[in-house]
Formats: sequence, structure tokens, C-alpha cells
Amino acid sequence: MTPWLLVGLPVAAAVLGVALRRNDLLARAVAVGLGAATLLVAVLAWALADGSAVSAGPGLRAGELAVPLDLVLDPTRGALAAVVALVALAVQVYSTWYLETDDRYGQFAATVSLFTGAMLLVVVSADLLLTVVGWEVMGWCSYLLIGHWSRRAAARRAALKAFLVTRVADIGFVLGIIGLAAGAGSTSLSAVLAPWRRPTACIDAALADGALAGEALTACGAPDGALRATLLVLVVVGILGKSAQVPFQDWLADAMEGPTPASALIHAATMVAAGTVVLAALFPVFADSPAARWFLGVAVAVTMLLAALLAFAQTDLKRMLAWSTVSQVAVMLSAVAAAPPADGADAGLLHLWSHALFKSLLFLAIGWAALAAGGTAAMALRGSAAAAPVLRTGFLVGFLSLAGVPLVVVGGLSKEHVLVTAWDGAVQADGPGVLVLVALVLTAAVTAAYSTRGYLVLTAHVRQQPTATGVPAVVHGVLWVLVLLTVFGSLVVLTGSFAVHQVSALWMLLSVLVIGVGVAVALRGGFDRDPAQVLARRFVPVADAGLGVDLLYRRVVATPVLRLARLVAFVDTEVVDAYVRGSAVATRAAGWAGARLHRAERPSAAVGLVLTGVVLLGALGVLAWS
Amino acid sequence: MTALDTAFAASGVLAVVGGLLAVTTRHVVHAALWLVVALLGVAGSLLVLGAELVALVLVLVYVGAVVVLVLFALMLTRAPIGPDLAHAVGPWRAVGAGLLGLATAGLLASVLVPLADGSVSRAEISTDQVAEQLFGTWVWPFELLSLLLLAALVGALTVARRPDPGGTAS
Amino acid sequence: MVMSLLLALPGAVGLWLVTGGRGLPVRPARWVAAATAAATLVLAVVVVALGSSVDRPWLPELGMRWSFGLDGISVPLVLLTATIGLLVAAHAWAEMPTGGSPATFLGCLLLVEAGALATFAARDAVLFFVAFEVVLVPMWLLVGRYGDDHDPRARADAAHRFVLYTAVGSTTMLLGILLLLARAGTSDLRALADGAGGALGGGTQLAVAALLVLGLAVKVPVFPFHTWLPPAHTTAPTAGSVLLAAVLLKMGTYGLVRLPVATVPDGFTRLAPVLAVAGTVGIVWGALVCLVERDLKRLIAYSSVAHMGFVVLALASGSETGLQAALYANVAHGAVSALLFVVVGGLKQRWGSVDLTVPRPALRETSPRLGFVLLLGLAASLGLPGLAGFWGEFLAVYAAWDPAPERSRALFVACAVAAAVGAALAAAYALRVAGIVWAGDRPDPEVATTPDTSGVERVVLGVLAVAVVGLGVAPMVLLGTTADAVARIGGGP
Amino acid sequence: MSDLVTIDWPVLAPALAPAAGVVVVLVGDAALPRRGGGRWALPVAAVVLLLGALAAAAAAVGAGAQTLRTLCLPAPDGACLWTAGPRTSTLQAGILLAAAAALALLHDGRPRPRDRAVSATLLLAATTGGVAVAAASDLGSWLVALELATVPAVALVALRGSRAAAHGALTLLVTSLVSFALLVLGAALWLTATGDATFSADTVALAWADPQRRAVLVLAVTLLVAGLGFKLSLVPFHAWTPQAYATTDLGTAVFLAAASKLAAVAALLVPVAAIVGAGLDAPALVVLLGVPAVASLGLGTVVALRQTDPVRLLAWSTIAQAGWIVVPLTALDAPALRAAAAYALVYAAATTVAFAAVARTGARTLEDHRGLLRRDPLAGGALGLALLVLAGLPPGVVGLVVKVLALAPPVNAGVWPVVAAGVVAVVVGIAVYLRWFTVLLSGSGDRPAASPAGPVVSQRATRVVLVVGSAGLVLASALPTLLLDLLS
Amino acid sequence: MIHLLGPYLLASALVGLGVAGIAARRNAVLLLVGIELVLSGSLVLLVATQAAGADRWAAGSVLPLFVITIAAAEVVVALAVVLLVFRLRGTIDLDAPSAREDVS
Repeated sequence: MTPWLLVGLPVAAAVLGVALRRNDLLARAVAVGLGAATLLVAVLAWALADGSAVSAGPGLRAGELAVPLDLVLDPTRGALAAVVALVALAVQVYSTWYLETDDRYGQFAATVSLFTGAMLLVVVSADLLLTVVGWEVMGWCSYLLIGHWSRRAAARRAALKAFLVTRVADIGFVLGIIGLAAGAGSTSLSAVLAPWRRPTACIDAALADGALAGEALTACGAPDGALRATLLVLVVVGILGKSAQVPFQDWLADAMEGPTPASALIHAATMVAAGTVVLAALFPVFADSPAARWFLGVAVAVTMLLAALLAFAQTDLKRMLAWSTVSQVAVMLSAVAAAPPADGADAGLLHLWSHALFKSLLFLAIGWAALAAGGTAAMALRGSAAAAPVLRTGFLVGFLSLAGVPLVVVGGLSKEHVLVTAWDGAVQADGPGVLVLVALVLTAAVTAAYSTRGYLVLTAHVRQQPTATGVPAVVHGVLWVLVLLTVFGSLVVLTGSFAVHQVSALWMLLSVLVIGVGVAVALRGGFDRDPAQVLARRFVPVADAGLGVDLLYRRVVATPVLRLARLVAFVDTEVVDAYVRGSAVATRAAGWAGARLHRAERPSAAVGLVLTGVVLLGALGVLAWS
Repeated sequence: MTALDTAFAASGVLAVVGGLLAVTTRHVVHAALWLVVALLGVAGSLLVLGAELVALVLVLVYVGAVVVLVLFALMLTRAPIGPDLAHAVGPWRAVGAGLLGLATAGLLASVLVPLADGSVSRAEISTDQVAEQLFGTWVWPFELLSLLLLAALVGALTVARRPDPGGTAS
Repeated sequence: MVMSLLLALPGAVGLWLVTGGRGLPVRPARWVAAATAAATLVLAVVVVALGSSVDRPWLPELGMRWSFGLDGISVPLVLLTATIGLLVAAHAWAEMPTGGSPATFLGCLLLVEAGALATFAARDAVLFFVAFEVVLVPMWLLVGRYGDDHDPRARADAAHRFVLYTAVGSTTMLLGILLLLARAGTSDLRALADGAGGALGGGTQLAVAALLVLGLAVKVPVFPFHTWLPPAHTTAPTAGSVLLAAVLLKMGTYGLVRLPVATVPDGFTRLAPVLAVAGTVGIVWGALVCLVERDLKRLIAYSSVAHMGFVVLALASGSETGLQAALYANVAHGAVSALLFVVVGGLKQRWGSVDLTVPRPALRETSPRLGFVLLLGLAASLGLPGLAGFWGEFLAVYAAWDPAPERSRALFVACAVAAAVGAALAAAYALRVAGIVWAGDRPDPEVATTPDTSGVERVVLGVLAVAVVGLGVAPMVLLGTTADAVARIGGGP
Repeated sequence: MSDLVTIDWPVLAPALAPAAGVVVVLVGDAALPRRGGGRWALPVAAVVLLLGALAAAAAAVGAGAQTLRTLCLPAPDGACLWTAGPRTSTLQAGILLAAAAALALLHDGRPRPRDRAVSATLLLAATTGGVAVAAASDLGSWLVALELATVPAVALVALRGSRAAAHGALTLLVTSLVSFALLVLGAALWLTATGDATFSADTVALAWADPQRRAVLVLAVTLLVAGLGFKLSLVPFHAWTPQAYATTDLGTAVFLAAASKLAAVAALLVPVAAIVGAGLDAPALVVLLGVPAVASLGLGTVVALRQTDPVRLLAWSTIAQAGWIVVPLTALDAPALRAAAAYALVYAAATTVAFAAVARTGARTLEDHRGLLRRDPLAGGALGLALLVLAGLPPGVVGLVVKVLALAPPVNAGVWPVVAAGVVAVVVGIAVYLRWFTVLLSGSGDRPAASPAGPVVSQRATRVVLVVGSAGLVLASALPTLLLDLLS
Repeated sequence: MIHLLGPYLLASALVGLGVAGIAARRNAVLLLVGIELVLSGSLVLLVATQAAGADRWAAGSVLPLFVITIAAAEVVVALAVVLLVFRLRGTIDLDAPSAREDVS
């Protein structure tokens, strides 16, 4: 029952929120109150979760396909649900202040609630169909949130782009899920996993008996490897889209047009991270398919480095954070791609957990700073951290965590785990471990560099110190809570909710070294200058344009599709319909001809017709008979 | 070839020649007259086939009444005494009509000729028998026929009568 | 008894309104029509609850019986029709088209409803055909007489195209029915379904199936027989569009399930690949046209073509899942398209036209309620989970991916992929409309405001919105209703 | 073998009534030449026709499924020259009723004193022929009755006396003469092939068994179909139809369109029933019936689509509907006969109602009917119903039912070309009738109503025809089985 | 004894001539000539049937009598109509087109 409550509460908050949107006070009460309730339920569920408990769903009668619609709760999912609920609550509380004067606050809060519900559904789903439901609803909510300020053309465009890019990728996701479900005749997660896993023990035994590999596979009823790889690649395509990985990376930076709380929600705990959750759920099958792992590995390796570089060179700090999200999500996914089958994907989930905390902190803080400074560009934000003590602390902790400084903060620890997992994967050499490892190391350096840059810019000394007045205490409180959690959140490892190995000191040393290199590079221009301007002046405009990928999307996808659409519309009216009109015209013409032939009405013609008709009919009859 | 066959052939040729001329001549009155010849030939053929009553009625009604009517009608419609140029048809139409006739004759002959396998003895049916059947078995169509004649006469009279000068024909 | 009353009530009152009561002023006419539609809905619920049926000889020479009754497949459609009937009758308060007497207009609505109810309840193939034809003339009147009064020529053209094109289809279907009747010896649909074409040879089955499918494909409409739909929708008054989309198109798909799928399964199996491809092309085709279409009503009509493509694809897959998906998507499309047409009809009434290139104020700003339902309809139309559109389309793609055993796997998988692409295109066109109409992605508008929805229109939209959400949140209700009847068809010998 | 036939007068009543009417009218006209300008003749004739219809209907209903026979020869032969099953009796009743309707609309003929009596005479005589041919079972009665049904009709058309009518009558005349000649040739060939002067299934089967006589039989049927095709307005024997309809008065047009057509159908069913009874597998005969049917369906509908004169439109629609009547016959089985009869009856009723509406409005073009439904609900409603029945669209359910009945036999027998033509004809036909229907409905009735022609009495008679005819159509639409039961 | 070939050929020839005559004539009265020829061909055929003995109720003789009478009646009506046409239109040309404006 608990998982249903977990999903139901935010959805109820959304419905109530829409109903009460006229009354700001009630809307706030509903959003925050039910958000808090959700968090409470999530924490309780996490605390009480013991092993894996499945809650039976209503079930659908869909012919041959079994659709139980079950939910499941185990400690890992509990932990994830808790952090999702926490971030959501933080965002809700923050929004009450941030969107105080917005005439559409009610809709916004309701959408955030729905978004939270959808993410929680993905987290606790034990049914692939429910996963799709949560997945798609998140996409729709992101459309609404990003386009919230629809009076701005850029926001409208960004919302459209976000939804369309992810939706295109979802073609793969939906097809992959359908294919997996079709193989099992069920959408239940456990039922799907069973037939697609390689019966390793059986195959080993058969091989030991001297059977050929092909025979062993057939005899043990092993799944069709190529089909499985195809389906998993399809699923991964969907995940790449939702998580803004190459080649779908471009929508996320544009999504910064949305209100900052929405960005915090999308980036920190929900949509972009959801892919990791789904892949972790599918990990037992995924781990068996090297092709799919390679596919994911290459994509995330490219993404994490590229996004980190782009982040470094952004003029807009909010966009820098967006690109850092892309990079960090790639890090999470890289753990899934590289993890050896025995290890599991929990390193990625752990990084998701910590990323949720520090990224929400960073976003909420920078939103406040931007409000104080009047813009999100690096120039405008210079020194804006001085507006409040919590901002300075928050930025420090947040960027440290982002850079992955070990042990001090959550981000560092989880990144260590990812590195270790990748190393294990590389050692076992069955998958993209080496590639991922190299990319991780390089990315760590670049991440350290842009984290340093961000901190430097935000805390620079400026003459006119921005001030933040009228910020309610509760917002301060929220940020402080997030700061605390960012510092101490890594203790979650001790709860055992995430199955991760010990991290060796050697790795810590290595990463400190790498981070040090990154920081050092960033500091080359001194403490008072923007490292991006120092190091990558030429690269900045290119990076701001996202390497021109947007143009590529338009040239390669949008324009051809529209051209095709115009062609189809033309063919529809001028060819398909032409037959219809043509038959009408032909009938009229025949009528005209017939009427014309009978116009003179000569009696001799009537007689001639009769005689000719008889002779022809007679001849025809006699011939047909003989 | 029996004598009957010979007689039939003679009257048949007369009928066909008469018919041919009746169809082809350009003089309208000649056409009617040639029709008389053809009908006489047909009557002869019928006689040979043993249907005296039919032959007699044919001559009486067709030659005696119908052709006379036709001649009157030709005169009333001011048909010329010489060739009728007003109603001349073009050569194509004539050829077409000829072909149509040939086709008809051919079609009929092609289905009928296979039926004529050898000579048969002529079945004799006396006029008495015919009369008995006509007024016994066929009395119903006979009465209907009288109604037909009555209606035709009434209709023809009314149709042919000149309209009243003051009639309000619309 | 109740069954007969259910069919007779709207029919009789409709006929009276069209003939004797033509001169009735608008107020009493509206009340009469609404009361009749409401009573019909009550009767429909009673019939569904009690399972009433009627069966007596009608044309014994043809072996044809006056036989009506419901099963799991027809129950949702009957309820949908009765509900939509009430809604369109009520909508007359919001919009009363000119072009003739109000009573005739309402009478035609009721006649269409009666015909559709009879179609869904008929248990005899020939009776089904007769009922199928009943809707033609009233619908023709609705389009040709009460339609868009800007262009009489286009109106007449659309009405004629509707009636003639549909007549081609229904006559072809009649041939199939007659052939079936001649070969199987009965026109009782239940007996035919029980026999499942066992008594017929392969060639006959194929011929019957081809005739039936061809005929019904026009009504559905399946690509490439869809070109009557956009003009009809564009021209029809709101109530007519709603009936057309929510009720008439359903008659086609319902017919496909009842006739070829149930009675000549082997013949249908041989045709299934063709139908699947046609449905898939329809999905992509309709969506692509929607990307560039300027007239919003035409756009929604083309989206109907795309949505019905999913239904057809699911049917063609031949599995039980496919049938379930088809029936679900069918009803879902009824609710969604009704919602959209009420909104768009309302917009057309307010704006005079729904040309997307004309700058207009953003609904989000000027009339948020109207905007909200429009957005809801568009979201449902693009297959957002939690709304009506999703389940049917997801299951349809699933069914195409995993078709019944006799079908070509590769072809159907290709169709599934194309259908999934079509679903993405659906998102593109739905958001295109949302961007332009709802969010205001247009140059500065000249018209300052758009009156928001109120009164009866609001109630109608509310009911439809609840239906759209309800179908999406609780798909198990509808799927459970149809499951047994589907299993009977799917599990035939 | 030479005894007189026995005569059962009540059975003959349907034919005797109009025949007696002829005598009564002629005698009355001779006795009372100046009495009311012959105005009395029409009611008398109408009463006679209705009595005859009553007798025929009683025969159809009362006899159950039995076949009434009379004019039978004594024992060893035992053949009967008059055989009327329920189908035939119903058709006879239809012919008589249609003739009565024609009489009611005979009001815009030449208003000369004697003409009413003459018109009534000719109409009664032609009706007698039609009724008699329906029950004829031998070549003699059949031929004579058929000509009795035709010759007075030619005179009726000519009677109008206008130039155009004269031309129409001339076309009708020459076509009928040629058809008669062909019909006689056909009868002669039939006798040659079967050796029997009756339409009997047994001799047909015997003739069919012999390949040489079979060819003759095929040719005989061709010629008989052609001869009847003229009366039925089948393409290519149709050319007189639009001219005659359009030039004569509406009463005569109704007679030609309804009574005369029913008589032709009844006459056609006589040889076809013999062929069907013989149970032949005869593709040649299917071709003979199918080709004219397809040609009529095609030409009739497409040309009707372009007509602006309502009478000409109805004339071309007659041609198309004649095709529909023949469509079921191409299957050459027993249900086909009933389907053809049912179709013919429904067509005749609908077309009579349509003509009556045209007579009431006096319209010369379709546009004259603009807004008719509002101006004149009776005429508009009846006309609308008739058009829907002809188009086969509900609420004209009976039109749809007979189309279903008509298509069923060829579908069953697999005569697909005819069926395909039927599908096209349904669609184009709907276009034809809806075109007119649209005009009826259209709102702007600001055109002045065309002045109705004829005196008040005729208007009353027209109204009776409209009311009775549309009531019949409504009844048959609600309970089509009533009609079909009469034919079984 | 008589060979049936003769009557059959004669009938075919007469019908063929009659059809050709009907098709070739524009004069309404002369059309009758063709008609009579076709009819006489039919008469020969009917009587031949009787002569061959395949006959019932003397149909071979009775039917010709009927036909001759009907033809006479038709000719009467035909000539009446032809005279009417000649009086009203001044021509009995079968090729003359109708005057449509005269329709009213």
C-alpha cells in the first residue's frame, strides 16, 4: 500500500492544486503540505523497507499480455524516493517565495506535484508499463514547467524542443519496453527479467560437458542475443533522450528558460536522472548484453567530457549548471554501463542520490543569487553570493561536491564509487570499462575546473554588493538543510541501502590529484578573473551555442520532416483525393456525354439502337452458349 | 427435292425478290407495291406449307387492307411519285443497314439451319381444326384481341382527327 | 422491451422533430431533444444493467430478424453514443447553427444517435447494414444544411462527398454481408461468430473479408479512403463534428470487429497485412498532414485518421491484446475527439474561423478554462499516459509487435516501429497547436479577448474532460468490460 | 381436344373489370355524348380499376400461397391459360392501382369534351392488357395481352396533340413497332425451339438439353427480352422514354412509368419463370439479362445526374430502375423472381408519388421545387420520401430492403459484373436523388410557387394519390415484410 | 414430304431484309414495309413449325392469325400517329430531331 500512497499523494496534490489554483494560499498549503506528507511517507517507507516488497496493482485485462501494474519497494528505492520527495519539497517551499508574484503559481505548484508523483512512480514501479507512464508524464510536466513563462517566446520554444527531443528518443524507449515485454508476455519487471537473462549456470555446465556454444545456448533456452541487444539499445536511446546525453543533449541547456525551481527539480532528482533508475531496474538483463553496454558506454563517455567542457565555457552560469547536469548524469549512467554484472548498478544510483542533493542546492542558490543580481549571466552574477551567508556556504559546499572532492561532501564519495566500479569493469574487460574510466578521469579534471570557475565568479569581490531582502526564513532554512545534507549525506552509504564496495585510499588519492589539476588549471588567471575568459575565450561563443547542435537538429530532423509533411499534404489533396474528385468528374462527363447523345431524340436513332442491340445481344448470346 | 420443295422454292424466291425490291427502291409507292409482291410470295409459301387459312388471311388483311392503308398514308403525307429524295439516306447508312440485315439473317440461319435435318412429312391441319382451336382453346386471347382492335380503332380515330380550331391545345 | 424503447425513443422523437415538429421554436425544441437524449441515456444504462434484448422475425424471407442485444463489445459504445447524444443535444444551448429550423437540427442529431445505437446493438448482419445506413441522411443534413455558412458550395460538396463515399463503402459491405449470408446460411451475428467461418471455404472467406473490410474501411476511415473526413469535419457544425468523430467512425471499427474479424477470421487473417500497412500509413500520413495543416478543424480530422490508424493496426494484429487495444482506442478516441471538436467548434464560433495562420490571443491568457481543456485534449491526443489516448495506442503498438501467430512477424514489427514514429509525430502536431493556440506563439493579435467557456458548454466540456481523464486513469474498467467478449471472438475454433 | 376451356369468372375478375370498364365508358359516351364533357368517365374508370385491384389483392391475400388457374383445358391436356400465383396477383393489383393513380393525374391532357372518355377507354384497355399478360401462360395470350397493353399507350401519348407530343409518340410508335416485330420473331423461335405454345418449364428443359434447339432458344429469349426491354425501358431499347415522358401529360407519363412498367415486369417474369423452373445452368441467358441491366444502370444514373427537368430526370431514373429490376433476374433462381417483383412494385409506388408531387406543383425545372418542403409540406414530404425510397436511403427503408433483395441473388450466384454495376448505380443514384432532395430542403423559398395546373377536382385526386402513395411507402418501410409476404 | 431448310432460309432472308429495310428508311410510312417483312418471316417460321408437326393446339396456324390481326391494329394506330405528326410538323422524316423548346 505504501508505494501507492507515495505516488498518490503528489498526484492528489496536483489535482487539488489545479482545483484550488485561484486561491494562492490554499494552493501553497496543498503543495507544501502534501509535499511534506510525501516526504514523510517516503522516509518511513525507506526506514521500514526490508527486502523487496511488491504491492499488487489493479491489473489490466489486455488479452494475452499480462499487465499487473505492481509497485515495489526496497531500501534502494526507498532511499531514492526519499531524496526525490525531499528535493520536491524543497522546490515547493522555495517556489512559494520565488513565484510569489506569479499569476500562475497554482498551476506551477500542481505541475511540480505531478512531476514528483511521476518520478516516484518510476522509482517504485515494478511494471514496465508503469515505468512508461511515469516517464511520459514527466516529459509532459517538463513541457509545462519549462514553458511556464509562456509569454516569452524563448520559453515556448525551449519547452517545445525539450518535449519533442525527448519524445523522439522515446520512440526507442517505448519500442524497447514493448519488445522486452513481448518476450515475456508480461509487463511485470520480474517476469520480463527472467526470460531475457542468460541461464549462465546451465550454459557453463553444458560447455563443460563439451557441447558447442551454439548448442549450449539453444539447449538452455537462452534469449536471442541480437534481439536483446537491439531492444536494450532502443531502451538506451530513450534514456539518452530523457537524460540529455549525446546526441540528444541540446534540449537541457535551453530548458533553463523555465523558472529556476523547475530547473532544480528537473535536474536534481527527476527527469534527467530517471534513466539511471530504469536502467538499474533492468540491470540484470542489461549486464548480459555487451553490445548495449558498449552503446551506452560510448554515448556517456562522449557526453560527460563534452558537457563538462561546454559547462566550463558557458557565459551563463545557469546554463553552466545545466551542462554540468548533463555531464553528471553521464557519470551516473557510466557506472551502469561499466559495472561488472556481479557488482550491480548501485554506484550509479548512489551518485544520483548525492547529485540530487548538491544540484538542487546549487540551483536553488543560484536562482536566489540571480534574482538578487538581476540575471544569470556570469557578468551579472559576479559576487552575488555575498547576498546571504547561506549562499556563500551553499556555493562552496555545492561546488566542492560537484567537483567530487572525496569524503568531505556527498558528490565526492559517490564519484569515487563510480570510479571504482568503472575500474572493476575495466579490469574484467567485458564492456566499456576502460573507455569509461578514461573519460571519468578526464571529466573529473574538467569538472573541478568549472566548479572552481563557478565558485570564483560567484564569490568575486565587487564594489556594489547585492542584497537579498524579503527572503523568508523558510527559504533560508531549506537551503541550510540542503547544505547540511550535502555535507553529511554521504553517510547514506552506512545505511546499506546502496550495495557498493569499499573505496580504496589509492583511488581517493588519485582523484584528489586529478581534481587538483583541474583546480590549478582554472586558477591560472588568478582569483579575480573568470577562468573561461582566460582559458577559452574563443571557445565561449561556440559553447554558448551548444556547438550549433540546435541548427543540426533543425537541418537534419525538423526541416526534412516538414518538407515531407508538405509533400504528403500535397499528395493527399492532389493525388489521393484526386481519384475521388476524378470519379465525380468522370461520372458527370459520362452523364454529359449520355445526355448529349440523346439530345437530338431522332426516332430513327431509337430504332437503330433497338436493332443493333438485338443483333449484338443475339450474337453474344449464341456465342456465349456455344 | 419433292414437288412441294420446288413450289416452296419458287414462291420463296418471289417473296425474297419482292422484299428486296421493296426495301431498296427509292420510289415510295413502288416500295408498297413490291411489298404486295413479296406478301403474295409469302402467302404462296404458306400455302405450300399447308396453312391455307393463314395464307388467305394474309392476302386479305395485308394485301387487301394494310397495303391500301399504307398507300393512302403515303398520299396523305404527300409522297412524291418519283424517287423520294427528301428521305434519301447516305451510302454509309445504306451499307450499315445492309450489314445489319445480313447479320440478322446470318444469325437466324445459323441457328435454324442445323435444325433442318432432312425432309419431314407435312403435318396436315384442317381449317376446321384451326377454327375449333381458335374458338376453343384460344378463346381468351381472341377476346383480348377484339378489345385490342376496339381500342386501336378508338385511339386511331381520336388521334387522326383534326383538332378543333378553338381547341386549347397546350 | 427496454431495448426496443432505447432504439425507438430517439428515433421516434427525432423523426417527429424533423417532420411534424419542424416548426417548433428553439426553446421547446431544445428541451424536447435534451429530455429525449437524457431519457435515452437512462434507458441505455438500464439496458446495460439489465441486459435487455429483443429478437423477433422481421424479414423471414431473408432469414433476417429484428434482433438487438448487447455484449461486452457493444456496451461501451452504446454508453458512449448515449452520452455523446446527450452532450450534443445539450450543446445546442451553446451553439445553434443556422441554415434551417432548430427542431430539424435537433431531430437529425437524435436520428443519428438512434441509428448509431441500432448499429451497435444489432445482432443481425443485414439489420446492422440497415442501421448503418440510417445515419446517412440525417448526417448529410447536418453537414449540408447546418454546416459552415461561409461557403455554400464547399458545404454541399462536403455533404455529398460524405454521403456518397460512405455509400460506396456501405454498399460494398452489403455485398460482403450478402455473400456471407448466402454461403453461411444465416445472418445472425452470434451464430456467425460461433461458426467463425468454419463452414466457408478459404476463397469465400477471403472474398467476404475483402468486401467487408473494403466497405468498412471507408467508414473508419482507413488510408487511402479518408479524404471525405476532413471536409465533412471542417464543414459540419460542432455537434455534427462531434457525432461524426465520436460515434460514426466507431461504427466502422465496430463493424470490423463484428463482421470480418468475428465471422471470417481466416479470410481476415489473409487480409491483415494489407490492413496493417494501411493503418500504419494512416498513422504517419495523418500526423504529417497535421504538421502543416492550416485549418484547425481539418487538422483534428486528420489526427482522427491517424488515431483510427492505431485502431486498425491493432485489429489487424489479430491477437486478443490487439482486439482489446482496438476497442479501447476506439472509445478513447470517441471521448478525445469529442472534446477537441467541442473546443475547436467553440473557437470557430468565437473567432469565425480557425485558421492557424491568423493571429489570435493566446487562450492561456484570455480564456484559461478553454485553454485548459484544449491542452487536455491535445495531451490525450498525443497519447499522454493518464489520459484516454495512451492505453489503446500503447497496446496497439504492443499488439503489432507481437501479432497473432499466422501473421508475418517482420511486417508487423515494421508497422509497430512506424506507429511509434507516428506517435512522436503526434506529439509534434499536438504541441504545434498548443504552441499557437494555447501558448500564443503568434504575432500580435488584433482581437483582444476570447470569451471563456461558460454555461452549458462548460458542463459539456467538463463531462468530456472527466471522461478523458477517467478512461486514462482507470483503463481496467473498460478493458474488463470488453475482455470476455473479446476472448470469445479471439478464442473461437 | 377441341372442347372449350372452362372459365372461372372470379379469378378473371382483375382483367375483366377494366375490360368491362372499356365497354361501360364507350357505351356511356355513345349514349350521353354531351354529359359534362365526359367528366364522368374518369371516376367511373377509377372505380372500375379499384374494384379490379381489390379483386387482385383479395386473390393475393386470400389464396395464400396457392396458384389460381382458370381457362383450363379439359382433362387429358389440363393446361391453363391463366395462372396467377400470389406474386402475379400482387403485380396485377399494382398495375391496377398504378393505372388508377395515372387516371387521377390525367388532368392536363387536351381539355376537349370527348377526350376524357377516350383517354379513359385507352387507359382501361391498356390496363386490361397489363393485367392479362401477368397471368398469361401461353404465347398467344401473352403476345396479344402485351400488345393490348402497348398499342393504347401509344395512342394515349399521341392524344396530347402537341408538336412535341407528336414527336414523342412517333418515337414511341416506331420503337414499339420494331419491338413488336422482334417479339413475334421471338415467339416464333420459342415455338420452333420448344414445340410448345406455352411457357412451360418442362419443354424448356427438353429444348435446352438439345444443343441445336438450345441455340434457337437462346435467340428466342434474346428477342423476347428485347421486346420487353422496350416496354421496360432497358438500354438500348430505352430511347423513347425521356421523349415520351417529357412530352405527354403527367397522367400518361405515370401510366407509362408505373402501370406499364409493372406490366412489362410481369410479362418478363412469365418466360423467365419458365426458364428458372427448368433449372438451367445458363450463362448465355445471364449475359442476355445482365448486359442490358448493366447498361441501364450505368447510362440511366449518369444521365439522370444532369437533368434539370423533373420529368426527364424521372424518365432517366426509370431507365436506371429498370436495370435494377433486371439485376436479380441475372441469378435465374426463384428468389430472384420475387426480388424483381418487389423491386418493381416499390419503384412504381415511389415514382407515382414523385410524379404526383410534380403534378401538384406544376414544376418545369428542379429549381421550381426550391423550398417546397416548407411551402407545401404534403407535396414536399411525399416527394422527399419517394426520392429517398428510390435512392434506397433510410428512412425510405423499403427502398433499401428491395435493393438488398435485388443484390442478394446475383451475389449468391456470383454474377459479379452485375453486382459491381449495382454498387456504382447505388452511389450515383444517391447523388441523383439527393440533388433533387437538396432543392426541396433548401431554405430560401422566396421564389413564387409555380402555379398548379388543372381544375380543383384534379388537385383533390392528386392529393389522394400523394397521401395514399406515401402512406403505402411509409407502411412498407416500417414493415417491409407486409409487401414481401404478398409476393411469396 | 417437305424439307425444312426452305422455310428456315426464307424466314431468315425475310427477317434480314426487313431489318435492313427498317434500318435504311427515313420515311415513317416505309418503316412499315420493313416491319411487315419481319412479321412475314416470323409467320413462315410459325407455320413451318406446324408443318413439321411439333405443334400443340394448332398454334402454328392460330398464332399467325393473331399476329396478322395485331399488326393490322398497329398499322391503323401507326398511320394515325404518322398523319398527326405530318399535320403538326410537316414532315414524317424519322431523322428529324425533336424541338426541345417545344417541350413546354
